[in-house]
Amino acid sequence: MIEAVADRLLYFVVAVLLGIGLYMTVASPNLVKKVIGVNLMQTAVFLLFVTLAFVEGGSAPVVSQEAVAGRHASPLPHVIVLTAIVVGVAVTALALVLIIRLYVGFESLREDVIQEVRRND
Amino acid sequence: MSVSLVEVSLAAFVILAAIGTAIFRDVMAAIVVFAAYSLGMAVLYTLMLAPDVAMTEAAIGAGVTTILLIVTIAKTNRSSAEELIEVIHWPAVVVAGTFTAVVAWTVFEFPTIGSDEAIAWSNPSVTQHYLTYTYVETGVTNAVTAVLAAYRGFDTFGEAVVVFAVGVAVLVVLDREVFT
Amino acid sequence: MIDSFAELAPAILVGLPILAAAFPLLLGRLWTRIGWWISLVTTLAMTGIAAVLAYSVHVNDAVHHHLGGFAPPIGIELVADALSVWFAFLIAATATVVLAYTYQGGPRGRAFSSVYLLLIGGLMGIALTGDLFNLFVFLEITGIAAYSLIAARQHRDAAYAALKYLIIGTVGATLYLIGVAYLFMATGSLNMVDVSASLAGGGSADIGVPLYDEMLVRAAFAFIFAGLATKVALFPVHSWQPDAYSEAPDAVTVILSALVSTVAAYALIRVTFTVFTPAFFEVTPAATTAIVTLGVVSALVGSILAVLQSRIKRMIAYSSVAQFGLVVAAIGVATGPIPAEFALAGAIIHLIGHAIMKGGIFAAAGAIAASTGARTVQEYAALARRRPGLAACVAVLGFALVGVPPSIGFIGKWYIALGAVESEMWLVAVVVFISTLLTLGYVARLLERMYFILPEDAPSAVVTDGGDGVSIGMLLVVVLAVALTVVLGFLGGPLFELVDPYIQEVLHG
Amino acid sequence: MSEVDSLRPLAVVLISLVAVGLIITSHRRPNVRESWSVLAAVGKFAIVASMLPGVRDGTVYVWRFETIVPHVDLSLRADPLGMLFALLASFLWIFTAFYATGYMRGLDEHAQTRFFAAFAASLSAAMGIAFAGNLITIFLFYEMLSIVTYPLVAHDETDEARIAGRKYLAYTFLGGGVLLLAGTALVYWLTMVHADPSIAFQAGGITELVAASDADPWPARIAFLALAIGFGVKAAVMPVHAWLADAMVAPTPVSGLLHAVAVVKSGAFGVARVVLDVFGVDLVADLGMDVVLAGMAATTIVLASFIALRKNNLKRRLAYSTVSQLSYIVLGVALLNPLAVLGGLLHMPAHAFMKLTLFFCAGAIHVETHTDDISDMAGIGRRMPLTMGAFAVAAAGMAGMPLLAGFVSKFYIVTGGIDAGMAIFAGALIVSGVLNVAYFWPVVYTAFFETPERHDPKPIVEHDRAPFRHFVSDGGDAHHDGHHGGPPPGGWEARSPLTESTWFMLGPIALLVTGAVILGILPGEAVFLDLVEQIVEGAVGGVDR
Repeated sequence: MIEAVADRLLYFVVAVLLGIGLYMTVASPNLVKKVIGVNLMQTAVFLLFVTLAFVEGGSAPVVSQEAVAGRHASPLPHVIVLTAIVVGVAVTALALVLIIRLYVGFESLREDVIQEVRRND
Repeated sequence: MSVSLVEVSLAAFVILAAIGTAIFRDVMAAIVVFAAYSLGMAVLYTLMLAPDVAMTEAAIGAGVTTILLIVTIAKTNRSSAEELIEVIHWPAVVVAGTFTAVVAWTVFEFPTIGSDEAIAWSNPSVTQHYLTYTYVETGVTNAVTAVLAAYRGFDTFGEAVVVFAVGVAVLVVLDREVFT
Repeated sequence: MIDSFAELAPAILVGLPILAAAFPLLLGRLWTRIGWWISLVTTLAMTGIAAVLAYSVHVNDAVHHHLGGFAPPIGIELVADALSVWFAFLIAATATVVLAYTYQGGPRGRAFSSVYLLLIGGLMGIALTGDLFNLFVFLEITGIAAYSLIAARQHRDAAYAALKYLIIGTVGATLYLIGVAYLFMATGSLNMVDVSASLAGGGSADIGVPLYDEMLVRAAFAFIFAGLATKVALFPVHSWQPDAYSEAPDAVTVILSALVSTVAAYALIRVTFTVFTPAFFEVTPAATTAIVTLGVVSALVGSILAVLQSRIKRMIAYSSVAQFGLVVAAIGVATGPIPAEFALAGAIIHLIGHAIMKGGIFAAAGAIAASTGARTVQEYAALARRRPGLAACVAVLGFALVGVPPSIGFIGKWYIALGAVESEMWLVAVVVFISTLLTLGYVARLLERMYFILPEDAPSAVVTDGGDGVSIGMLLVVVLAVALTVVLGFLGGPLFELVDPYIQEVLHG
Repeated sequence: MSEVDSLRPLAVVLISLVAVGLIITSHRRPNVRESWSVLAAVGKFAIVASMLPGVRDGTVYVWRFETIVPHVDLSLRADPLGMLFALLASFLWIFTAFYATGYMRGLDEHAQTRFFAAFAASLSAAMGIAFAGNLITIFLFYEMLSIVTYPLVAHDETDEARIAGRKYLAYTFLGGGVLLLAGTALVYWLTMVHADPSIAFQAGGITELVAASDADPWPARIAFLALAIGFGVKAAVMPVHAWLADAMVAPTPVSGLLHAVAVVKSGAFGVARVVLDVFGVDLVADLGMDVVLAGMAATTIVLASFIALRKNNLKRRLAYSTVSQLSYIVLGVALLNPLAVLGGLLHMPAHAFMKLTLFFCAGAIHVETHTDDISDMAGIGRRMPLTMGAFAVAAAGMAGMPLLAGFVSKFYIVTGGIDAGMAIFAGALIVSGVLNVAYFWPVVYTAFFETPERHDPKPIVEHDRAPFRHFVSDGGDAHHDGHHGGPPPGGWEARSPLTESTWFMLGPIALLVTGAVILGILPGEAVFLDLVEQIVEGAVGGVDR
């Protein structure tokens, strides 16, 4: 059991980070913190990809000039993560612009306050 | 694989930082802790043989995202911090805890980290193809660059579109026009 | 000639709107309305190309376009087969038609045109891509465009709806990505066809034994399903949809309701049948049960919530939750132990039909709001006297939604019901029939208001003068939707023939 | 039997749809508008009648359209059974078109254009039901009928009318949208097991269905029940009858044509289609469903007759009479015996003529005197001699008096029931006959042999309880006049048959009651008996009289 966990430690870290991110997204009253929560979830998935690309005793995926297989981490998950990081920050930027507009409209960043105002409309 | 002390301490660090982000009531504090978290992740990525990812995470995750967050706080307000810690929302803890438990449960079925028998690594037509033929086919030694720019250039095109889309989207959201 | 063109067509369909999206901004200085014209030319061209491609695929065979010349699983491919071409055509055609609505009805800015084209490009990418991660990228492009289009209405509630959608949508996309990671771990590949073959024991992974009973694969399906379900707006992750649909500008609601969730549901069909295949569900019957249950619950709860709404756009939005519930239930039925061709046909046809009907109803609601200011069920009182034509259109579309023949709504429902009977999933059959009554509940409530309230009982707060807010383009969209809804209602047989090749392929190999 | 491709069945359906368009466009000129109704009615009847000789010779006129779902095309077939219903409904529409004009103008009703348009559209739907060649097509028109008759039921736009409309829609969609569709899907699925699915009507039943139900009878039973009850909703078979009485808030021509002829008959007709042309009498008997259906029908016949006794509002009493009489048709068909089926089908025209007469009389009374309740009608025979005379004749026919239309059909049902060894169900008819007398006689008696002064307020069976009475008896079009109707002070004036009302209304009444008499005295001369014999011949086997 302990060995099974030790052999997959970072995967468990991923599981925990996903949970924390989800908690923030669901429970944080502050919209900015909700967005951070979403980011947390995303970085957890990045870690998942990076970890599964890893190979014991290997090196970064810089390959030799011959057509010979070397022992390198898989480049494909890295590419996925690179793309996803950029996508993630882009979405975050849009979310923050929306938050600024919401602040102008509702004068609050707390979801409960905003919902209260909307109910009273 | 034997777990190194560095790895364990980094794992502990990112988890603690994540918890800190979640529970600090002061948004500014949460942002700062989140930036530290991102840096921790970047180091972890390096450990996992992903320097490209680590650099990007440091620049974008810890850098750009933090700046964006701070600008947002500057434009809005920094939630008052009479209490240090957020009230814990227990139902959400149960939901998130269940989610974590389910994911953790599946983790036992994962191949061990770094195993060269894991199909994600050993698939002859995908990962092994990239590792073997990248230079021959593309003339680039950095396999990540090759996959990014050549083999899966379409994803990268999509990534560029995402950035462009957000730019235009912000114009729409703020009802602005450019070049007028 | 057509063949060589068809080889390129998928790439053009995805690339064209995205490249065109740059021009409204660049050429904006020349002419204020240039964005609209660029959109029109682009979407018209896309519709034509999609039509040619659909014809070619129908006559010849599926087209696989390898981007950059790298064959999968090394590279990414676009796939135009008997399923995806119809959705590509639906996207292009709907995008063209909705432009007619925006000409007068707005929103109009140049940035709007750009985002509109990006939305279409994103949807097109989802429809045509044959790669699991690439699907994620296009989901995000679509998402970003959709979020900002909702917030194009400069009202604080619209920004709130957009942010809510953004957060739920991003979490959904993240869940999807986790599923992709699991599949990658199981097969080492991202190409849909290759992953599918690998799961069966062959493919590039070539493990030799099927992987269907692996925990990794099952969890992968659960995550992908959960992720796409949020995009489809299935209960209980539907909560963004009523806000998004009701707060968005009217024209945006039309395109959102017609395409965005529709294409997400298409992605669900694609992943379920092309990637996981019925063989997976044979080994994992619990997955079938889960899909069917969620679909059924969504159909019932959505209908009930729709009955309770007082604002028109919210009511129709909840109706979408219910209709997508039916579609998902049908997808579930089709994965069941008894191969149910009709259920899959029902899911696809109802998806397309729902796009037409819902788009039409939202367009009608927008036109009514523009001309009379009426936005609640209350304010629709005696509408038949003030706007007889629009009221009649709403009536036809409403009854079509209930499933009254001849209408595309009936055809979709008939296939779903028949599929449920065919696979002997009696619960689904019962729910399909019960949902008829529930749908009637909210449709009839609206129609009664419109037709059987005497003018003196009608609230006076409504603007009754003028009709200047309605443009020919708006009416055109509504009338076209009504005409299509009815005409397609006579063509259930031919429609079935169109999607039959795909169904045969995925259900019978 | 030969099939001939023909556009005539389609023309029958379309002609009144075209009229709908014309009616709406000429909404500003009432005379033009009403003449479209009449023209369409006459035209429709002419086309139907033109097919009659061919159909009598065994020709089936068929029109086919695109495949709506695999193996099922949209098709209209003018076969004998369809002709029976089409002939009846199109013939009676002519009278109703005139009557409705007189009625609506007499009351100066609102939304007349909508009324006439919906009316014409419902005739289209009824024709579609008559000629539908398969279950999907009949479903299509059945739903269409529900929708276009809804505006007629809710015509008054009062709360009561709206509630009645809602109830009507809910019931008919339960029947159409849910049960019919479910039954159709089941039949499609059952026949799919052995061959290509087939849901087209076949005289004697769909052959593939027999093989399918041999394997497992339960799906077939459920399909039968779903279809029978689905159509039974419109035929107001208990326990799904409740909408009919409420729908009587509609203007009388609606109650007359639609709720005594087109709508409810379409339900009874549908049941006949299901028994004769979908399952076939043999299969129904094998499945044991004949007893179930006959039991429901017999129960309805008796219970509805009892309820009718308690109704003081004339239209409501007529409505429950309709509920009861419709089940005669269902019962006749359910007994599966050739004679009983003959009687049941023959009761379609018989009941139509008589009930339409009765409703038209009730409407004429309403228009002329604003009287709706039987207790207010003492001596009204003096005021409206022709109307009440016709009423008395038709009522006698309803009760099964010899020499009138109702007698012939009931006779066959009872004989057939005894032949089939189900005398107990035939017994229900006898009981109902007595009850018919009990609820119609007081009306006639009150009208002719009482005066307002010498009126015995106590009927044979007590009316509804007082607190409910006002609401319950408020059917009809009571809101148009401030007062509740009833005799003017000093009693009804005496009028001659020539001046009692407008000939728009009296003409149809006189002609219809004559028709009812002809059907009774000379059943062989009216075309219906021959047609019904032909149907029974094809679907059940020879009639041995």
